[in-house]
Formats: sequence, structure tokens, C-alpha cells
Amino acid sequence: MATLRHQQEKLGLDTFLRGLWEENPVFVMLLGMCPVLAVTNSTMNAIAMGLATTFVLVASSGLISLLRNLIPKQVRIASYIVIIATFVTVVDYAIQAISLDLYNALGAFIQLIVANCVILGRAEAYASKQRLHTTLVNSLGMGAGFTVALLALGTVREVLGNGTLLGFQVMPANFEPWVVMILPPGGFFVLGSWLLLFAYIRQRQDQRVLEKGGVSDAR
Amino acid sequence: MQGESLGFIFLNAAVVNNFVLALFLGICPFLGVSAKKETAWNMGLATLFVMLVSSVSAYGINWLLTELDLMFLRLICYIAVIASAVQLVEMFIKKFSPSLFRSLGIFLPLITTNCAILGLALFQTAKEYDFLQSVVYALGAGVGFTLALLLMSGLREKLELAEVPAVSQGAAMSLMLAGLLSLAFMGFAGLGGSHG
Amino acid sequence: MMQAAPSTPGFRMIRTLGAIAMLSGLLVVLVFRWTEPIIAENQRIAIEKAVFQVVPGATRRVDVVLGADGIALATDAAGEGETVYAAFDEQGKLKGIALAAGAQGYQDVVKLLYGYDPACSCIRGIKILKMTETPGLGDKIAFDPGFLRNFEALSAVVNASGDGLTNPIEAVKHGHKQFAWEVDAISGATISSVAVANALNRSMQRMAPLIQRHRDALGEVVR
Amino acid sequence: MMRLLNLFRRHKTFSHGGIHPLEYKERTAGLAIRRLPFAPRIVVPLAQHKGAPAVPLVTVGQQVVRGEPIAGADGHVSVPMHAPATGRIAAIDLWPTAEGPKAPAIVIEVSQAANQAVLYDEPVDVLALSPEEIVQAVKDAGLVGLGGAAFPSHVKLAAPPDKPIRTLLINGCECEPYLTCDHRVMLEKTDALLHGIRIVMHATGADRALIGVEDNKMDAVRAIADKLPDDGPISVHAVEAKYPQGAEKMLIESLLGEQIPEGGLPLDLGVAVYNVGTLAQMGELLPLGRGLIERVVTVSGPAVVHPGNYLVPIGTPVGFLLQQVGADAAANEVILGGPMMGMTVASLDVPVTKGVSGIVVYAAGDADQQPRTVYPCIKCSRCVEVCPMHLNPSMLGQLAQKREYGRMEHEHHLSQCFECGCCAYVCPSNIPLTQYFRIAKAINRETPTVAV
Amino acid sequence: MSSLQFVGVAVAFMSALGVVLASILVVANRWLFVLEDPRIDDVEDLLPKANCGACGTPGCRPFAEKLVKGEVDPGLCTVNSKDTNQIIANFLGVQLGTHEKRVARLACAGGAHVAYIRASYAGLGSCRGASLVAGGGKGCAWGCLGMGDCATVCTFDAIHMDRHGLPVVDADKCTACGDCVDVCPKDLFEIHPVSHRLWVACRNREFGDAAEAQCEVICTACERCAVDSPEGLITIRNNLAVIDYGKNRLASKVAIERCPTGAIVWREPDESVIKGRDARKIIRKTALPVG
Amino acid sequence: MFKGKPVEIRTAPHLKRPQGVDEIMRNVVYALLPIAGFSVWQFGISSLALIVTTTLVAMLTERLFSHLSGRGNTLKDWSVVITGILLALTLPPGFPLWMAAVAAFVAVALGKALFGGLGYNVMNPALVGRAFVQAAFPVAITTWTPAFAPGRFTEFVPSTLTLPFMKPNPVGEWIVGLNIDGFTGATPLAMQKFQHIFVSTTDLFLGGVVGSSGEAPALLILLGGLYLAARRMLDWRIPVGVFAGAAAVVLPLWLYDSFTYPSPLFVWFSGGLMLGAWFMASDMIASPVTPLGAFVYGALIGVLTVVIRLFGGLSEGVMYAILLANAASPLIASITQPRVYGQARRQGGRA
Ligand SMILES: Cc1cc2nc3c(=O)[nH]c(=O)nc-3n(C[C@H](O)[C@H](O)[C@H](O)COP(=O)(O)O)c2cc1C
Ligand SMILES: Cc1cc2nc3c(=O)[nH]c(=O)nc-3n(C[C@H](O)[C@H](O)[C@H](O)COP(=O)(O)O)c2cc1C
Ligand SMILES: Cc1cc2nc3c(=O)[nH]c(=O)nc-3n(C[C@H](O)[C@H](O)[C@H](O)COP(=O)(O)O)c2cc1C
Ligand SMILES: Cc1cc2nc3c(=O)[nH]c(=O)nc-3n(C[C@H](O)[C@H](O)[C@H](O)CO)c2cc1C
Ligand code: SF4
Ligand code: SF4
Ligand code: SF4
Ligand code: SF4
Ligand code: FES
Repeated sequence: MATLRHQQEKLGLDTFLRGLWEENPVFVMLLGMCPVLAVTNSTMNAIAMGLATTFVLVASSGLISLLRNLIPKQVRIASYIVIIATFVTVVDYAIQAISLDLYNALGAFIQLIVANCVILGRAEAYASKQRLHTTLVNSLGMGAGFTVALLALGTVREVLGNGTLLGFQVMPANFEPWVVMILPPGGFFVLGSWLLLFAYIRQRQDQRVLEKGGVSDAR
Repeated sequence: MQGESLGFIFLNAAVVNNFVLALFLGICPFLGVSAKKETAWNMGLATLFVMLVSSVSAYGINWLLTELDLMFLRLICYIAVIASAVQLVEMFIKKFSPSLFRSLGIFLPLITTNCAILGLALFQTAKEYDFLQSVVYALGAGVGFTLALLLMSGLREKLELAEVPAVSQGAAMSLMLAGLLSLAFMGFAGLGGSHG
Repeated sequence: MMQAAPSTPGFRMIRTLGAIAMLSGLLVVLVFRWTEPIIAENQRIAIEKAVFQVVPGATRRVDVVLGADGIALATDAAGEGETVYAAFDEQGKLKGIALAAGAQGYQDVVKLLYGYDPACSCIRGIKILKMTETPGLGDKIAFDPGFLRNFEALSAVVNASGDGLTNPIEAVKHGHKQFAWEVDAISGATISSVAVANALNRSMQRMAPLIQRHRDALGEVVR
Repeated sequence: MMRLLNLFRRHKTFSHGGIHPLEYKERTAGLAIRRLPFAPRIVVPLAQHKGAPAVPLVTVGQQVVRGEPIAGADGHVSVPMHAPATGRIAAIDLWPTAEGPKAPAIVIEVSQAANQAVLYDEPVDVLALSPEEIVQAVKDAGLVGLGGAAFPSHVKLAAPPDKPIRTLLINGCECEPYLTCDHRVMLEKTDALLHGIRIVMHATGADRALIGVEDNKMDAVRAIADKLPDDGPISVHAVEAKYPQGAEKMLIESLLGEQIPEGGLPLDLGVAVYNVGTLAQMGELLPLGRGLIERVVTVSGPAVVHPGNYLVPIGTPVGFLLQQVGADAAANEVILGGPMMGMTVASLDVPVTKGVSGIVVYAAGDADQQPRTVYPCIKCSRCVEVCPMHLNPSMLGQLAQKREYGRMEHEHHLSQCFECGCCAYVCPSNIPLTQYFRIAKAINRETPTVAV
Repeated sequence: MSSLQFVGVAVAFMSALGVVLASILVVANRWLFVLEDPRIDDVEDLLPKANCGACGTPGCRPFAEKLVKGEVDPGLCTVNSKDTNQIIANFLGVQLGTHEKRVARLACAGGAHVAYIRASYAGLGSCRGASLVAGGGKGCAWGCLGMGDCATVCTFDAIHMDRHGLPVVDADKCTACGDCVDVCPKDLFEIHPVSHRLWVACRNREFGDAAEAQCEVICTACERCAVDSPEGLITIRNNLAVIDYGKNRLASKVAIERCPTGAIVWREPDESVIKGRDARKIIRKTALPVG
Repeated sequence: MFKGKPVEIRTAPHLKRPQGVDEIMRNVVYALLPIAGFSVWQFGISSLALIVTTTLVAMLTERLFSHLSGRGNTLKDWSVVITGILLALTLPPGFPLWMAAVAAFVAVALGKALFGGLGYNVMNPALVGRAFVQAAFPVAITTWTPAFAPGRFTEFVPSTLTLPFMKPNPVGEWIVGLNIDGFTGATPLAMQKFQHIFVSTTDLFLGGVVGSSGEAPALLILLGGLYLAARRMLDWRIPVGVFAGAAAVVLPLWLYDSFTYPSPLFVWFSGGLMLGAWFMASDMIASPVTPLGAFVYGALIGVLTVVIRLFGGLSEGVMYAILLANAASPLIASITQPRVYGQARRQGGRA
């Protein structure tokens, strides 16, 4: 039956950029928050986590998009999860093989990529309905958006909380680090502050549009 | 660890290393479903229940996989079994208590994909808990999750009635609140450990 | 779509999920087989690095299971007991035993590896393997030079009856160390320091007598 | 132990809440009741009481004599009106009321020549009548509650057989600041009051009557007690002077130790509550067979030159009354009733009605009139402490600000609030809590769907 | 265990797991299936979720249920754009349904520049609150208090207060949800189809000079409109002109021409207001003094 | 009379009790001043600088945010002055001023302005500020300096004047240089917890022990608190609840083993419990409005404080206990709603 929402999307730059900003999984959709908060106490971790997640996202979305017409509705979720878990296991072993230190630093969160809401969300909302090429580009965009968000947190937290960036001292030697930034509350505060900043910018923009006599972009 | 007492495991999972506020697990539902006390309570109970189910299943699977020497399949098996179990529970509730389903409705699928559930399974394996310890761990984690959710929902309901500045309404405020809660929970650090 | 449930044959569901599971099993097992040796090698290097760090002068290690009724090579996997790493120098002389230990710290369990030298009845070094202590405070136990100096020769002498230590290993407040078996705590991180001392003490109370009893046999395992 | 406590709390009172603002009663408490001249025009609104408005019995241009019925009751919960003065019916027209909306009223042009004697009376021996006849007589007299609510008095007399009235409470608390009319009535019309009590006891079959008087009026307590036998069915009790001791729910709790169930009436406890003024009027009017045409009104307040207790014909415009007693040049606010629950009038043409027990006039710049900064609720819990109905005004106020009227009713018992104003009086944030609650109740009444 | 065996065991285990789980789900599906028309969710997704009630149901979900059952037309939702309603209609295979646009109208024209104030109100800035305090202090006891409860309550931002403190309805935005009707303490709003062109913008029930002493745009019950119009279209009740919209087709601008105050008006299809030629021209821009 | 000017209409009640928010807040400031004064006498100009810094920064932050959100000048309600002073009183006397400024900014911005200012904060702003710096600078905030140091009125504690964002200047040598007998840098609570040494209650009562700048003079705190309670400016149930809750946990333990566990008196008078119970737990905005709720809330603070002190990793728990109870207060309020008149079980008619 022709349902309401299944219009095939046309491929365009927009497909990619949306994930980066308009529909940024972290800043806008508030998905996949756990790794964002948990592993961003250093920039290195943030990068590794971002790349790993992007890989899983792209690979699983692609496969799901390919199989989308073969999977019956009732076992949809189970199938998606198995597929995602497979790729996560692959990444898990790959990282162990690349560097044990990195693996230890990321803790269980590599395996928890399985449960990352972004990936299953994308599978449900996009990959299961769209053709392969748009899916790949879209999930690449989402992955990039996710990585950017991780970096936004990781750099702030590492610089303030440890005085370093990617392990290199960037603050004066006598700088007193703000330990709280590396601790759990710091994660919440930094992410919250980013959101506040975005909200403030958006408000200012709206105000400016209103002052010019226009209508704000809301319908 | 073999030596840990059940009481300590419970306290540790519930408050000291609270899943949401200290370990960052299950943040998405924590932010999503904490607007009303009632839904928070329901969600907390549902999660507690699923955690128990998942803890027991994970213990079983782990045993089976160790016997078969297939440990590398652990992640896939955990998630597949937990997801199926949750889906079963969902159908079951939908069938037998539509009212409960309406109040828990959307949460059940949310719980499936919730890192806290999977994290619980992975952590209990990593900590090599025996069966009883695993169950208590799940209980503690569930209670801690419910507690965090309830506190959060109380605060958010209170702020519903406040004149919150436009900028800080919504997700930003929820995160700041979570941060404050997390800051307060730091007071529990080291609770139950032997000090002095 | 509404009547989807009855109209999808159960067989199709089973077949699809089965097939997907099979494929995923295949993929994972292949990756696992491929990375297994690399990971094992990584782990070996990591363990050796740690063992050689806590037992100064060692260059070879042998994994041994040490229990009440004797010792066995870990590869034989017989007997009850705890896996320890016997460390030897180039000449095959026993330089010390590396053991794992753990205790509750400020936030969570602190896990560490330490080297015990049966010849001097003392601990020769420690390495923190895993902890979540507060950065900038409790995490100093991993690298604070002053604190690590405690473990260059921390006394752990087996008592006369051979079932424990003569003097338990204990942490004391910063600047109050008097005896060779005391650990001088880090100022401001007493709890983390206590955790290290507790871990060592608990492990040593049990293991030091065993090591001393089987000291000769341990020296032999290198062959 | 209890006795020790009683040292601190000599007189009975209700269990929770209440306030004690300055009383301001001393200016008028000692002044005997006096009459004032008739106003040139008297306005008798047809709806002065709770229930259906009365229907006019007269036509424009007709001459009426003081005490003559000019409007008849329309149904059970309704009372007739009597001409408060001899004169000519000038109009039956819309007239300003204290509540706001204009409402029909009979306007009488007072005849300056007449001697204003009451010619309509049919003396009877009330205690010889049957209860039904008494109820009818009370109704014919146009008696309503003079304590403020103006509820037709006969309705309360006619208790259904399954809920007989056992106890009569007579409310002489007069807890509102400034007001002293009930105080004067108790002192000056003690006999009429006691006679009224006996009539009601006779009509209802109640076997005891308790008069509750606040302990700041001990002279009234003594005056009444002097006329009562020690062990008779009627007794007088001092209760703690504390606002709103006079609210019937509080008084019942103070004197009987019971609470009216939520949504219930005093009747559910076998109790009827009457104001002392009501019963004094009953004791006076019924034997003469007359109608209610005047009442005692305390006129006071910082801006009044000659405060006092005045016997005022019903229908006298407030403006005329103030001319007689003299008002300060700066006077700018006129309250019908007491300052805690009374209503300000928007027009001085508004007449004194049966329910008006006092007129309080403030001048611009009085301390209680200063504009105050309204802060957000600081959750200080004072309102919760003073609310005699044990409500949570803080929460109610916050919900009202967010227009959550349904939740106010369903989760926080809004309808139990009787608008006593204690919460708004104490609120340090100056939140107009009581006004919020009035708005919420009005909206809930009109749109029941909101309250779902 | 040989490599091949190892791979074999793993693959076999996973297949078995997949089959077992799928079987359980299949069985469960059979036993536990709950029938619910999935189109309800789909339709609800397309509704605006304003839950305003303009469609006559308590909210969007019940409306969706009724739509799917075919009990109502999609066109009843006045909040959605026409296009979206058309999508719903196509999806359900039904007609959109024709529904005339309805808007909220105010029965008062007494802004601060024409209506007298008799007492100054101090308290909460809420019409309802003011109306409970001696009616609010306005000379006309029926008139708009101008504190904007209606503008606050309108979810669709369709009401703004003009410079004289009168609410003005933006016909494009108004969805006829009726919230303003409920909230106004003076009951001054009514929902009308835009085809009702004749409109009495007054509720005052007093007569002649007494009325005119309260407001300059007041219905004085002079009966000119009633006399000029076809029989029965306009009657005077309680000193107020009342239009019988059952005879709407007889309505014409003739009715407004001789109104001395401009209390009866003609509304163009875009809801703009036309007054009669005899109506008093008011050039005052400032508020009348209080008193 | 009434000629030419309109009558005023307004709503009942027409009487108003005069005590307003600003008056309450001002009185709390008065009650705090003696404590602040004692702190200055005890710790000298470092303490004075600390108090001035936090108060000024808190006020500036409040002004900034009230301006940004268009709420007018909210300094007039005085509440932010309390926040500033109380914050200083909970910090160590030698706390670097720049860190104190951070604490004050966070206190007002994160603890209050974010949620809409006065009346809407969900946790005690001063304690939010303190908890933030405790987590950010855990070493600095546990570095204690001696009271009654000679020359305290002429020289600052070295760490006080640390350059912004830099590590605190070390105080170890300075303290040794002071040559004060028996100064160990440990608070009575730390001594009790880690060394099982109990400081006498009299010392605690009269001040002069190591600790935060304002926690020492239990007597002054008590008097200030009683003054406010008598004027109904704070809810007496809260401090009473705190003391009851603390005693309920510690009394059985103390009776069981008085060597390991402190006495209730020690618990009441040591650390910040007095200051916390009277001035910080009692902040009405983050505590339940219901009378029973206030007591439960207080008791929860007492219990949590003792639990954290005795069984947790920290030696002092008042701050966290109050923050946790603040977080729980909406829940407490919702389960302790007053039983409405007429809903009662009938009280036996005693007529
Ligand atoms: C946020 C925070 C984190 C802390 N982290 C640790 C820690 O990781 N390890 C530790 O031993 N103490 C930590 N502490 C301090 C302890 O609670 C305790 O004060 C200290 O161990 C006592 O040591 P001292 O007597 O040398 O000051 C921390 C305190 C705070 C406030
Ligand atoms: C519909 C209705 C019916 C009432 N019926 C009775 C009644 O039967 N008996 C009675 O004693 N009072 C009755 N009352 C009066 C009230 O209990 C109460 O005395 C009156 O509303 C004024 O009380 P107040 O001034 O304390 O508010 C009734 C009131 C209303 C509104
Ligand atoms: C807050 C409040 C205060 C009241 N104070 C008095 C009072 O002081 N004296 C009084 O007679 N009635 C007072 N009433 C009215 C009584 O509740 C009750 O209606 C009256 O005593 C019934 O008698 P009545 O019908 O004869 O007037 C008060 C009512 C309320 C709600
Ligand atoms: C009795 C009392 C205690 C107070 N305690 C505090 C406090 O501990 N911390 C604080 O920031 N403000 C306190 N305040 C001030 C005020 O309530 C506080 O700034 C608000 O929390 C800000 O919304 C107190 C006020 C009073 C009346
Ligand atoms: S006005 Fe209502 S809420 Fe306020 S104290 Fe009186 S009864 Fe309670
Ligand atoms: S008295 Fe006022 S400020 Fe205090 S709790 Fe009640 S409403 Fe809030
Ligand atoms: S129309 Fe009604 S609600 Fe709107 S401003 Fe006028 S009086 Fe207020
Ligand atoms: S509130 Fe009134 S003006 Fe606003 S949309 Fe509803 S009907 Fe129209
Ligand atoms: S990423 Fe953890 S719950 Fe969403």
C-alpha cells in the first residue's frame, strides 16, 4: 500500500549536510548521548569513537538498505540489531588489534555502539525506506555530524579539564585544570552549554529577522 | 569480583556509580521520558524489569558461550536475545494490559535500544559476577535508574511552573539539571568502601 | 499493512532472521580468526611490559598457577590457584613474581599489578592497571613519583607461623611514614592511597607465604 | 500537660491556619447603633440574595408604604422584598451592583413628607406556630443571612427529614477587622437574639444552641450569659480571636471538633449556622409579622470622619451614606463588607443590600493601599501554614499563573477554597493568590471541559 | 578444533539462535497480536497536534480515529493547510469535504478612545480578574476590558490588542477553535462563518442617552437598522439590535447606513469593517480620561 | 469627596501583612553578618577578601543575567547577597580568589539565572557554586589554613592572591613558618574519620578549629538561626529535622561503639552542619512547601549527612546532603500534600 511517508529522497549535497547541522544527531535530535558524554573526556577518544560509530553506521545502514525489501516487519528490529551488532563486533576486534590502550580508554563504549540510538534510529527512519546510495550518503553525514559533536565536547573538556589537546600541553604550565570537566557533571555541563549557545544564536537570528519586519522561518 | 557483598553491589550500582549520572548509560530515555513524574515512574519500573530479564539472560548466554568456546559471539547474542525478550514483553503487555501499554507505550522499544540494558549485561560479565550478584547488580542498576529518573522528573515538573528564560528551555536545561544531579551524586562517592 | 501479521508466513520470518544470523556469524568468526593472533600478541606485549616494569631487571616471564598444593604451569591449566607471573633475567635467575591485586578506591575498584621479590621479602614495584579515581587527585597513585617510591622496597615479611605477614602493609597520612611496611599516602588522596595499600596487603597476606614455600619450585619453572 | 497547653490557648479554635491582622475595631465597638436620615432615592435590587431574583409586584409610578411587599419570592430558594421607605416607584431598571454587572432594581423616590412608620405588621405568637408555618413566616419576612452570604434563612430551617438538625450554631465571631455591627447587636438586642434562637430551635427541633463569640468581645459573652440559665439548651462560648473564625466551617470545628466533609453542608453534621444579626432580626420581625427593611451596618475605615454602627434602610446608596458620615477628601476606595473579604464598588450609586455588614473606606496613600512589587513565589510555605482549609495555595498560585485550572481543581481541591484571603494576606511575594483562585473558579464554572 | 570446525560451530550456533528467536517471535505474534488500524497513526502524524478542538473532537487522536472510521471529513481540521488535508483525504480515499471558513468576532467596539471608564482597577492584568472586581471599572458593564485574556489564550496567535486596547482577530490565522469564546469573561466573542456580513459590535443593554453616556460606539436601540432592513432580519431585544442569521441572505449594507454610532457594521470577506455613512466619525486617538 | 477622580477598585483581601521578600532577605543578611564578622576575626583579611569577592561577583552576575532576560533590576530583592555571603562562608579561608569568583559566577548563573532567577532555582545556588568548585579544584578546596594566625590582619594567606587560572600558591611553607602548635591541616571531621581523634564539643561550639571560613562559630549561627526562626523568616521544622535525622542515625551507632563512631553532639557541631541546617537547608525555594514535607526534607539531610560522613568517601557531607535533598524536594512535596479540610477521618466529636 502506498503509505504516506515513503517518498524516495533525491540524492544531493543536502542529504549529507543535513546530518551535519540541521538534523545533527546530537545537538538537534539528542540521540546517541551516552557515548557523547562518556568518552569525550579526551579528544583522542572522541575521534576514535566518532570514526568507529561512523563506520558502523554506514556499513549497517548500507546493508539494511540493501535488504530492506527482504526483511519482514515483525523481525525488523531483531534483524537490524543483529546486523549492527555484527559490525560493532568487527570494529571491537579491529580496535583491539590496532591499540590496546585506546581500547581500554574507550571501555565498554565500543560495544555499546550497538545500543547507540542514532544507529538504530537511522536504520528505522531512513535506511529501511531509502535506496542504497542516498542511505550511504545520509549516514555518512550523520556520522560526520556525530563526530563533530564528539569533537566539540572532547576538545573543550580536555583543554579545560586537563590543559592538553590530543595529549599536548596547550595551556600554560602553571594552569590549574578544572577537574570537573573530565568528571561526569562536566560532560553534562559542556553539552548543555553548547546547546545554550546554539539556542542563544538562534534566538538572536530570529530577533533580527523580526526586527527587519519579516516573519521568522517558522511556518 | 568474588568478594563483593551483595549490599555493596547494590549500593554501588544504585547510587555510587549510578548508571545515568556517573556512567552515562541510558541518557536518551533519561532525557526523553523524564518530563512527568508518572511516566518517569513507569519507565523506571519497566527498565528495572527489563534489566532483570536481561541480566538473567546474559548470565545464561555467557555460560552457554563459555561452554561452547564462542565468546566472540557474546555481543551479538546478548543484544539479540535482549531485544527479542523486550519485544515479547511488549507484545505481552499490549495484549493483556492495554492501559499499561498506553502508559509505557513507546518506552518499551526505547528500552530495547537503551545502552543501560546492554551495558548492564556487559558490565556484569566483565566484573565476573555470579548469578546472585548479577541479579542484585541488575536490581541496583534499575533502582538507580528509576531514582535518577524520578528526581529529574520532579525537578522538571517543578520547572514547568517556572518562568524559565526562552534560551534555556528544553534540552539545554535538562542537561544542566542532569549535570546538577550528577554533581550532587558525587557525594555518594566511595560509599560502602572501607575507609579510614 | 494492517493484516501484515497473519499474511507474512512465519516461515519467511524464520528464514530471514536465520539467514541474517548465519551471515553475521560467518563475518564475525572470520574477523575474529583474523585478529585473534594480533590481539594475543598485543596483550602479551602489554603484560610483559607491565611485568618487567614491576620486577626490575626481568626480561622473561612464565605464567604459573600458584595454589595451596603447589605450582603448575598456566599452559597446563591444572590445579586450583591464582595465576602469577614469574619473572626471570637473562640468566634465568628468578627476579621476582608479578601478581594482580585490587581493592575499592574512591570511586571504583583499583586494579594493579605488583612485583614481589622473594629474596628481599619485599615489593619492588607497582603498576596501576585500571582505576577511575579522580583525575588530578586520586589518579596520582599511578604516576606520582613520591608515591611510587614507596614501592621500591616495601617490606612484606612472612610471619613465623607462615600464614601471613609479620606486619600488615598499611597506608599512613602523608609525611607520617615510619616503617618499611608503611605506605606514605598522597596528600589529598588518602583514600586512593589506602586502596593501594589494602590491595597489596590483602594479596600479600595470602600469597607471600605460598611464594616463600614454593620459592625453589618457582625458580625452576623457567626450564 | 493538656492543661499546660491550655494556659497558652485559652479558648477553643480550629485546628490549622488562620491569621490575626490588626482589628481596628476599637473606633466603633463602643458606639451604640444610630439611625441616619432617609436617602432621597432608595434602590432595592431584585437579586440581593443567593437564589432566584425576586419578581416585582409593583409598577412604575405606584405609591408604596414602608414595609409593604414590593417583590415576591420566585421559588423555594428566593425571598420577597419589602419597601424600605414610603414613596413612589420611580423606575424598575438596570442598576449598578457591587459585583459589577448591572441588574434590575426597584427605585423608590422617598416621600419627604411621610413619617416613615411601618404600617404593615401582623403580630403573631411565633412559638405557637408549627415548624412549617415558621418557615413560611421567615420566608415572608424576606430574611436572608446577614453574616454576608445572604443565603435565604428559611431554606436552612427546612431540613430534609433524613438529616434532622440537632445542633444550632450562632455565629457571633465577627472576625473581619473594622466590623462591629454584630458586636453591637449582641449587646443591644440580646433579647431579640435569644428569641430568634428559640424560634429556630422550635422550628428545627434542634436540642441545643451554641453561640460562638470571639474572645475579643467578652462583654458580649457576658451580656448574653447573664440572660441565660446555667443549664439551659442555649450556651455561649468564647472562641479564640483569629480570622476566619467566623467562617462556618471553622466555627463548627472550633465548637464541635468536627469538620464538614468535602463538598458537604453543615447539615451533614446535623448542624445549622446562623449569624447573630440574622437571628436578632428574626426575633424582632417575626412576632410583629414584619419584613426585613433595614439592617445594622458598621461604617468605618481610615477615611471616615464619623465612624459608627448605623441602622440603615436596605437600598440606601453608598454615596448618600458616606455623605452623612463624612468621608475624607482623599477617600478613593469603598469596600462593602470587611477588608478581608469585602468588595470594592465601582460606583457610589451601589445600594446597601441585605448582605452588607460593613462599609470600609480607604484614602489614597493608606499603608494597605501601597502598590507592592510582586515577586515570584519563593515557596516560603506561609500560605500553606495559614490556609484554614489546609490547601496548598503556593502550588495553586503557580498553576494559576500557567492557566492550569483543571489541575488546580483535580489535584489541589480548588473548589474547597472559600476565598478567605489569608494566603494573599501573608504572602511575602505579594502574589494576589485569592484573585487567582477566583479567576480559576470562575473559569472552571463556565467551562467544565477545562476541568477534565 | 580445526579452523574450519571452529567457523562451522560459530555459524551453526548463530543460525540456530536466529531461527529460535524468529520462531519465538512468530509464535508470539500469532498469540499476542493486537489488531489496531495502523492508518490511525499515519493520519495522526499528518494532523497538526494542536489538540485545539476546532474540529469538534477533544483532540487530534480522536479526530484521526473518526477520520479512519469515515465519520468525519478531513476538511474539518482548520489548522492544517488545505494541501495536507488533501493528502489525508487521498490516503483514506475520501472527499476533502467543503467547510466554510469561520472566524471569531468581537461584539464590542469600545476601545479606550471611545468608551468611558468609571473606576480605576488595580490588580492582576487579567480581564477575568478585573471582571470579578466590580465588573472591571469600565463605564459599559458589557464591554471589553481590554486586558487581553483572549490574546493570551489564542494558541494560534490570531489575536492582537490594538492601540485602543481592543482585540483584533487575524482572520487568516484564526481556526475557529473557540478558546477565546470560552475565556472572555464578558462573553464578547462568537464564531461565525465569514458569509455573515452584517455584525452588531455591541452588547450594551441600556437605552438612548444612558447608553451613550458610556461609550461613543454603542447600540442605543434607536431601531433605524431594524426599520431599514427587510422584515425580521433585525429585531431590537433588550435595547440591542439582534440579527437573525437564518435570514442572512436578506442582509445588505442598507442596514448600517443610518446607524448614528456605527455599532452595526458590514464585514468584507476578509473581515475588514465598513461603517455606515451616518456613523459618527471619531478622530480622537488618545484614551478618554478616567472618571 | 470622590469629586472628579475615579474610585479605585481592587480585589480582597484589602489588608496586607507588611513583611515582604526583600525584608526577609535583608534580615537573613543581618543574621549572617555576625558570622561573617567572626570569620574575619578568625582568619583575617583573606576571609574578608573572600567574602567581598563572592558577594560582588554574585551581584554582578545577577545583574548581568537579569538584564539579559529583561527582568529589571533584581538586586533589590537582596537574595543574591545571601548567596554571595553564604558561599564565602563555606569556602576554605585561603581559597584562591579567582576560584571563589568562579564559584560565585557558577552559583548565580547555573544555580539560579538559568532557571529564571529568584524563586525558580531547583537547588541551593550557593551550594551549586561550591559543589562545582569542589569538583573542579578538589585540592584547593581541601587545603585548610590555621585560624588566629599571627599577622592575619596584615597579610593574606599566600594562596588567596593566586593569579587567575593558575595553580594556587603553595601554603605549606607559610604554615610551617607560622609555627603554630599542633596544626595538622586536618578538619575535626577528617581527624575523626581517618584517625579516630575527636575534637571536644566545646571547641567546636566556640569556634577556632580548622575548617571553612564560616562554619566555626556554632553559637553565632545558632543565635542567628533562632532570630530568623522567631521572626518566621525560616521554617523551624527544617533545622529540627536535620538535627533529628542526624541523631537518629548516629545515636544507635555511638551507643554501640563510641570509639569508632562520634556522638550526636559532635555530629551536630562539627563541620558545616550548623551553618547548613540553619542557613542553607532552610532556603525555602528549594525545599518543600508542605509542613510535613519540610520536616521530612530536613531529616533526609540529616541522615544523608551522617551516612556520607561515616560510610562515604568524603569526610564532610552536608553540602551533598542538601543538594540531594533539594533534588528530592519536589518528590517530597508531592507525597506530603496537606490533607484538605473535610477530607479528614472524622475527629471524634467532642461536643
Ligand atoms: C570531587 C572530589 C574528588 C575526590 N577524589 C578523590 C580521589 O580520587 N581519591 C582520594 O583519595 N580522595 C579523593 N577526594 C578527597 C577525599 O574525599 C578525602 O578528602 C581525601 O582522600 C582525604 O585525604 P587527606 O586527608 O589527605 O586530605 C576527592 C574529593 C572530592 C571533593
Ligand atoms: C445550593 C445550596 C444549598 C444549601 N442548603 C443548605 C441547607 O440545606 N442547610 C444549611 O444549613 N445551609 C445550606 N446552604 C447554605 C450554606 O451552607 C452556607 O451557609 C451559605 O452558603 C453561606 O455560608 P458562608 O457565608 O459560610 O459561606 C446551602 C447553600 C447552597 C449554595
Ligand atoms: C472567611 C469567612 C469569614 C466569615 N466570617 C463571618 C463572621 O465573622 N461572622 C458571621 O456571622 N459570618 C461569617 N461568615 C459567614 C459564615 O460562614 C456563615 O455563612 C454565616 O455565619 C451563616 O449565617 P447567616 O446565614 O445567618 O449569615 C464568614 C464566612 C467566611 C467564608
Ligand atoms: C532562610 C533563608 C536561607 C537562605 N539560604 C540560602 C542559601 O543557602 N543559599 C543561597 O544561595 N541563598 C539562600 N537564601 C537566599 C535566597 O533564597 C536564594 O538566593 C534563592 O535560592 C535564589 O532563588 C536564603 C534565604 C533565606 C530566607
Ligand atoms: S483564600 Fe483559599 S487558599 Fe487562600 S487561605 Fe483562604 S481558603 Fe486557603
Ligand atoms: S506565601 Fe506566597 S511566596 Fe510564600 S509559598 Fe505562598 S505563594 Fe509562595
Ligand atoms: S474580548 Fe474579552 S477577553 Fe478579550 S480583551 Fe476584551 S474582555 Fe478581555
Ligand atoms: S482563540 Fe479565538 S481567535 Fe484564536 S484561533 Fe481560537 S477562535 Fe480564533
Ligand atoms: S545512546 Fe545511550 S540511551 Fe541513547
